[in-house]
Amino acid sequence: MQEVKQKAIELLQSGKVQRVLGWKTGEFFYDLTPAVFETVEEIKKDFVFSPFCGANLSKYLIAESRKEGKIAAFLKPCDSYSFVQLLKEHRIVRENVHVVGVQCNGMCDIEAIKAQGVKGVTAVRQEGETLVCETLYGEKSVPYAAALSERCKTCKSKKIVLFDELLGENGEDDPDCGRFDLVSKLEAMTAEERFAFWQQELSRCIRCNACRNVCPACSCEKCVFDNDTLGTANKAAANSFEEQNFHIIRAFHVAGRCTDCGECSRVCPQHIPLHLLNRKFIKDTNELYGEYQAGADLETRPPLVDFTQDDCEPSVVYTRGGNGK
Amino acid sequence: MKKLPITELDSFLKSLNMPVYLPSDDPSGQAKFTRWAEGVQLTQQLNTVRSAKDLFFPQMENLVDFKVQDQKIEIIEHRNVSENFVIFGVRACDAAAFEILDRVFLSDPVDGYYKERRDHALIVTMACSAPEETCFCTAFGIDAADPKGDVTAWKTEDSFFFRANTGKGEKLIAGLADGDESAVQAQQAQTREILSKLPNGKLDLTGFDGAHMMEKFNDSRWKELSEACLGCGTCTFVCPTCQCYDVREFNTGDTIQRFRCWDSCMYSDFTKMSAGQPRPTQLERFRQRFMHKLVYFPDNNDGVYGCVGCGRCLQKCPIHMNIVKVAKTIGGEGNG
Amino acid sequence: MQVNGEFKPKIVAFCCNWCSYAGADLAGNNRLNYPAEVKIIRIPCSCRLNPMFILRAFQRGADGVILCGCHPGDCHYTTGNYYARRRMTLLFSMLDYLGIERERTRVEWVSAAEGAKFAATMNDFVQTVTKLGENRRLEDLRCKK
Amino acid sequence: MAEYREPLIPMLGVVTAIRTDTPDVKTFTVTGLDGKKPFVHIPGQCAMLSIPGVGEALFSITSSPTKEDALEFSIKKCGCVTDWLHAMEPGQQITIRGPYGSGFPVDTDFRGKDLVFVAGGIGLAPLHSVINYVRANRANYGKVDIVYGSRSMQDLVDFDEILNEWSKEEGITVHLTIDREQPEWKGHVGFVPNYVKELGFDTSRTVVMCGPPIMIKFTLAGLMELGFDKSNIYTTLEMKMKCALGKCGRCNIGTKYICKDGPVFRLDQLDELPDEY
Repeated sequence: MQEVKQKAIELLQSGKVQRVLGWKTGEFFYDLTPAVFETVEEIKKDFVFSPFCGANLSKYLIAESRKEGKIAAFLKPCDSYSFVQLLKEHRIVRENVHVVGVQCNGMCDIEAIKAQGVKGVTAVRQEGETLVCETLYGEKSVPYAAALSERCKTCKSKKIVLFDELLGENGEDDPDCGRFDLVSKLEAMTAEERFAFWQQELSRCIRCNACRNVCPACSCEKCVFDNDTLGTANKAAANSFEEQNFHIIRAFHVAGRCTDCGECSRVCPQHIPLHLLNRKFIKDTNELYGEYQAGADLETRPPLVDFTQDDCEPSVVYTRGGNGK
Repeated sequence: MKKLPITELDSFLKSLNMPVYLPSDDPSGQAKFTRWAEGVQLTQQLNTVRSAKDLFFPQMENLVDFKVQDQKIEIIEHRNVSENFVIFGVRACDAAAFEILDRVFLSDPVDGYYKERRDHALIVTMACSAPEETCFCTAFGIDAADPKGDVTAWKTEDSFFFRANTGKGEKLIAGLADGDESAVQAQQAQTREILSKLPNGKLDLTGFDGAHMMEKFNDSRWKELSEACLGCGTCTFVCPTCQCYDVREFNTGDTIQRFRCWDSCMYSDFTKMSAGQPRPTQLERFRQRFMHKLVYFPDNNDGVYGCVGCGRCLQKCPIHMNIVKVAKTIGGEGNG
Repeated sequence: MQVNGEFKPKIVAFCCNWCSYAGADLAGNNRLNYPAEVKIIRIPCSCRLNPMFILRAFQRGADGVILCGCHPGDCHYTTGNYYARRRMTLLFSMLDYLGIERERTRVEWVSAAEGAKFAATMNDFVQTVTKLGENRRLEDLRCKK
Repeated sequence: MAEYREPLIPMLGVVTAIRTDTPDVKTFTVTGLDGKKPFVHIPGQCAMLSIPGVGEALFSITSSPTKEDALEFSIKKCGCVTDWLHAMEPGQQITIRGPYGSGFPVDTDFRGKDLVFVAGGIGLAPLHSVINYVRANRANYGKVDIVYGSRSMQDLVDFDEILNEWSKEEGITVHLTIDREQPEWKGHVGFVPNYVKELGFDTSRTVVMCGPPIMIKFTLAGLMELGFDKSNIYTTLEMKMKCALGKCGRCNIGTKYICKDGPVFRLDQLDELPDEY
């Protein structure tokens, strides 16, 4: 962890970059904020890299890479997929970014720790496979695996797909991560059960737009849901239709471009498993149009801007998966 | 002081003979204010994800309908007259937030939709016994061990204790048996011990007042504070005191429904006009939210801050930027 | 919509300008019957169909939505319907995933010469949707009278 | 005391007459359904007009309170609601609520003063109300000078009234200007800020100003140069509004709400507010 901070200082000192994009300390050990550092002093004082650096930094590079000077960005495997996807869409000025790949052992989530019944956590330390939490009510221990954020429990890849330099070792894809298990489980349910499941989940939506605004794939200058002139603007979900409408379209608009970084679910204040919508599209495209991982490279055509003459017909839906009826 | 065994809560709530809303866990395990019915359990969690403001100021409500035909317009008012209802288990912070909302909605001109619900509500607050590290209600002089409301409740191992604070509250718990206060006092002492140790409990807000408005407004550090802000509305929507709203219309094909819904000053379209945008970047929008809570609101409201220290934004902000960080960065030396 | 106690579905048919719309015309010219519940909306190409159009149709009271376009390979714009085919497959699959009856949505390729196919398709689709009954899972109550 | 009305629920009004002033400004006469004036206002106050299904927007009331039978609104076509208003025919019902805002201090601070009105383009709308109020109560005020400029002669709002009524009244001097030369225009040519400086008013006078932000900015600089005191200069602000009741939050600037505490502000008051308008 110290190595990352050292690298940040070194890059700035050597003049290789003018700014560094990383994570900044907060009030607690877990509330780290993405930040741009411009001086070594700032980095020494506030830069951190810890198991609580969940935030994906790639999206910030859309704006940052358009500014003057070069910026160093520390990208975890997930972030690197988003970065490549954004490059592919010509949203990032590549020359202005110096990518430092950092390996990740799975990021922790304070809400996962709290879900274990630990209250008032003020500090943690890792002891082997255990997180020891200092709390207002004494010390409590949580297995590291239980503290992992939901998406990290089914990590698709530890591979950093693009970097200018690498800290630590690069990892590999994990095709057996089981990230589609829950999707399959839902597909196997009856339509009634699925409907009930999603009603229950989506009805919690408060339309805060956090999922949209954090998503590296949602990089439109103006979102269709903010567009008053089109009549598609939608500020509060009045009923279940509008909840469904927003989430179907949100997921559809990133279909074929979503790298499955899981930020949408991480930021949802209501813990709606939004990644299950995105993963459904990923699973479908994989099954129907061949394996495709968004952000894995700069060349492959994304499934929704591609076709073959013998693609399946939409009627395939009537007979696919689940018992449906 | 009245006492009620925990096991008899259901029969007590039933005996009230009016709708009761209490924080209960939904199937996803999160607490939210739910209308009580047989089988709805009071949550064990400290607080709800959404605040209790929903019950007075719902995320969305219809104001009035219109029917338009040629040059004629018909106005259809359909005011629901509220019946009396009870909000059970409101925490001290949320209860304090009602007073802040009152200053907005009940000041002239009075908002009738809000007032109607407010007038018909009976608030039973619930003292905290296990605050989280994100709590900082003490910074605003709120005593989580002894909240306000029509009735104050304490929950111990096996019993609820109730104290009426108003005539309305008196009536509500009149039928209960008397109980001994010592258990409550013991719990309060324990809670206050924890409250005194809250990491942000002594947040220093000196200097956040009308006199320092321009100084705070022009502070150069708003840039670094706001740079990571996503411009989402999470902080606003989970906040118990945020009250900005939008008035919009929906055409059902038959009538035009004019409704109001929560809005967020963090959104780019909040102040956007055909003539221009007075807050063009996220910096201005971000600054507005915190300046409003910490400077503008207290200056207009006898020094009462637009924050109650519930800690929801500390827990929920996707990038973990929050009012505590703002106050410590822009604010007084007392924050070390 | 209930008419005399009998359920009559509202069907929105998005038809591509170059093939299916002409196909519908041909069905009319040939005096082929298809139910009056089908409301046709002409679009320049099946590829123009934004998924939001489909959802909006359901919101506004449609019980079924069907998209008709040129046969794959015959698109007036060469490739439009190939893209539409992928998009609709994914969208329909998503609707199914959310528990919305999968038979409420359909894509059918109808050329300008296939007036009979148009009428038959619509008859069949109306029948299917009638069996499903009213759209309850993707409805906006505000728009129901 | 009138019957309690929910402040967010409007009442119905009828547009009884529409006058085309310039290519993009029309003046609408609005009465209640009973044919009477919907409410009494102070010059400078505003009202929320709406067409259900199109939207609601805040407009300043152009007519003087001394006009007994109706309210008038001079409205420039520039957005959704205004486009719709411009397209409609007399007899159309609309919804109206108000009056909102503080208005000009016509019966306090303005009394006995020599006044200078400075307006640009559609900025004449709120001042029109004050000017006619002053004319109706002529004895209460001193000298009046009106500096009004627009892009062209065709863009001068209320041109007939200015020529035939205001200019002919004793004690009122009207100074018109247009931005660019026009063959049929015999008057002054040039921008308002420069014209104000050229005219060089006495600094003891009270200035009331409304117009595009850029005009206000440069006119102010000119007035400061002439030695005017900020407490003698009034202007109006504009922000997006939804409720006009000081609750919905979007017109909040510093400790003020434009809809409630404004839209009229004295310059020294504005100096104490963050520059976010």
